[in-house]
Amino acid sequence: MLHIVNKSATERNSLESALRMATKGSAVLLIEDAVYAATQGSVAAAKIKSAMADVQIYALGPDLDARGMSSRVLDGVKVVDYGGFVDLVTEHNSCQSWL
Amino acid sequence: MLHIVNKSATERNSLESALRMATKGSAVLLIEDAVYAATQGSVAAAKIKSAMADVQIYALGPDLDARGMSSRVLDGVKVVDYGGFVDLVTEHNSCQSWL
Amino acid sequence: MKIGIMVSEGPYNHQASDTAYLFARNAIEKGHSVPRVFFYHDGVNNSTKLTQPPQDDRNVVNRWSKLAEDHGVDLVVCVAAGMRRGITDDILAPGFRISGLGQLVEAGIQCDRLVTFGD
Amino acid sequence: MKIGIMVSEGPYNHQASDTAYLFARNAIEKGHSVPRVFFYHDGVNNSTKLTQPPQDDRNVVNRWSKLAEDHGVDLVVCVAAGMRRGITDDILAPGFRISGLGQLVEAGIQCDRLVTFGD
Amino acid sequence: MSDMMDDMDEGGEGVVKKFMFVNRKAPHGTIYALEGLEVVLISAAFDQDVSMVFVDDGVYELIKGVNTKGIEVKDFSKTYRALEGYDIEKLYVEKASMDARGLTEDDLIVDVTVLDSAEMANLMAEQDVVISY
Amino acid sequence: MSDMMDDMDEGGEGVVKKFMFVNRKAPHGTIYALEGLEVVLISAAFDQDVSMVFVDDGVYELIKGVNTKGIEVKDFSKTYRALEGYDIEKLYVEKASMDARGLTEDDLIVDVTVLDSAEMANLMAEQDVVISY
Repeated sequence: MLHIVNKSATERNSLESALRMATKGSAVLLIEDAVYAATQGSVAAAKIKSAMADVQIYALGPDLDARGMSSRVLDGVKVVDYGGFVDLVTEHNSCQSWL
Repeated sequence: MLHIVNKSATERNSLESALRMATKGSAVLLIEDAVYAATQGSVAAAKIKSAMADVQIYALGPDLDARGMSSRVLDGVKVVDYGGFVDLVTEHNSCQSWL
Repeated sequence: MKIGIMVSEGPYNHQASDTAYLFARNAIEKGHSVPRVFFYHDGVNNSTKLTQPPQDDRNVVNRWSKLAEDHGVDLVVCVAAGMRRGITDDILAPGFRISGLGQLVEAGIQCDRLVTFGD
Repeated sequence: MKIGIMVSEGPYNHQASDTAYLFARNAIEKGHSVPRVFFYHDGVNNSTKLTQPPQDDRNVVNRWSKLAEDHGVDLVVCVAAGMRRGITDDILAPGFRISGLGQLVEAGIQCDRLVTFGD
Repeated sequence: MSDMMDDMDEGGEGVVKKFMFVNRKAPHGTIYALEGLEVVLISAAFDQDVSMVFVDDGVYELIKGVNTKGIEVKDFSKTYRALEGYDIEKLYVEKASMDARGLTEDDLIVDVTVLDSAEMANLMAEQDVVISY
Repeated sequence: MSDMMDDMDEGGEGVVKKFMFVNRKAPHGTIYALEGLEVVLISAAFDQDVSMVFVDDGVYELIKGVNTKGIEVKDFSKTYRALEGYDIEKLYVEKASMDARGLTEDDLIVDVTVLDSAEMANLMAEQDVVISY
């Protein structure tokens, strides 16, 4: 299953809920303002780092670029473009957006 | 100064920011989904309780009623109606909505 | 006292416009004046006369129009925000007018208080 | 693969409609089909032909219309959500149509994936 | 457009998918709870395997004792009781979300199944279509 | 309506109020940063005492090195540099918000004054009009 998170983890609780419900082996894609959580120095980065043991974390590159955050991405987070986003949706048997 | 908070403290960070910026003697009014923070048993209630030493906490009664929360309000929180909301705005020299 | 209001969200999806209306009505009932309500961001969507809410629900747009008619409240829709979202003179409900952001700053200067309602 | 999309926020105020559009366009470029985009909640506001964004900005509504024209994407606006917010046939942009919530459930049944974009 | 509709009609007959509606928002502050219910009621006509889950502030949707007169909006909380009449009987709440808000099953307007977070996560992972607010 | 406008015009001449614009949202995910800037630019024409503050995710609005091509929206980050030309020179950021996001002044596109939370709170308390997003 692919979990899609679009809100900043320093503003809302949706990343935390998504990580709580992400079963081992599932994937979490950060898009829009959620990409900040995957950057070095953010207090939210701790949540991403501890989640990476069980789930694969992806972040949408164009959203990182638009926020000036491309050079700060945490090691282990895979950056994808919109085509990669499409691939993640088709490769997983279902997806959920944590709005 | 009157600080107005309208979002649930278990969903967003706005109550926390308002309390961080509320100087001693100022007032914090909880409206809409923010009223849940002033109810017994919520994890957010701890933030309200510790803030009450320095600031006065108000909650909008009609919003508590609409959410079935009127009987659960924390001791020390003053419940006001829309008229009371108007009074709070006029009695303080300025107000800020933490959207 | 003169109380200005800003509304930043559209009708129904968020409670902001409901709370702003009830606040304004109660302020007027208490003898204050609400010279202007400024609609900004998605708040401009409160001004369309095309809404048809269910019969058993409140009519957010009509309530604002009536408040303007009964109490002379100036309902101003931001022109730039309105253009982005498709609010034009042709679909404007009674009592609303389209004008610039300067009307918001002016309300801040001339009113004793400015209260914002949004998401 | 058939990928259905739901959009829950209006244009410009939130990034949801932009992300949904770019996702849809890339899905089609990769050889998938996007049979239907369903607009719900404030998402219905993507369908008005009255928007006039600044010259140097993207036109969210026109992009959706063009995607419908070029690739046969069925752009469905929820009738009940649209009535609440003032979306009527008179102001509908090309390629959009108004229909019931059943069209969302049907997209869920008949598409291989359903992806939601919102606030 | 009608081509696409035909295309969609193709394998549509007799398919039963697992639909999950995830409610994460408090009522009244936003319209998601109310408009979310409308989708669930419509979905009942399609003979799918429908479940509704309530996590985070979504559990507040089910609270007893609501009185919406003061905010002048409709009280739709009784609609949750009507779900059974539409054969929508799978209602799940997450225990951690209830605990964090000081709520118990006695506070809720309908009968629900309480799941721990791991059980809820497994249930979500089994779904074909997840619609979330 | 015109009566009310006259009424509003009354004591308007020569008044200088303290206006504060509070930015708490990240750019691009929502329009508040962009449309908030538009209000600030207009306010410059009214000869008021204007300040802009950046707290919480609002500090992300000032980050260097933005490239919005991929999401196909305008890059308005350079507008913050133009504020000086409008005599909007009071820009404040909260240190705690910067620290929580791993940011320093070197990461920002404009010169700002960094305040601790107590200083920021005192500055807010002094204002006549606070407009917040």
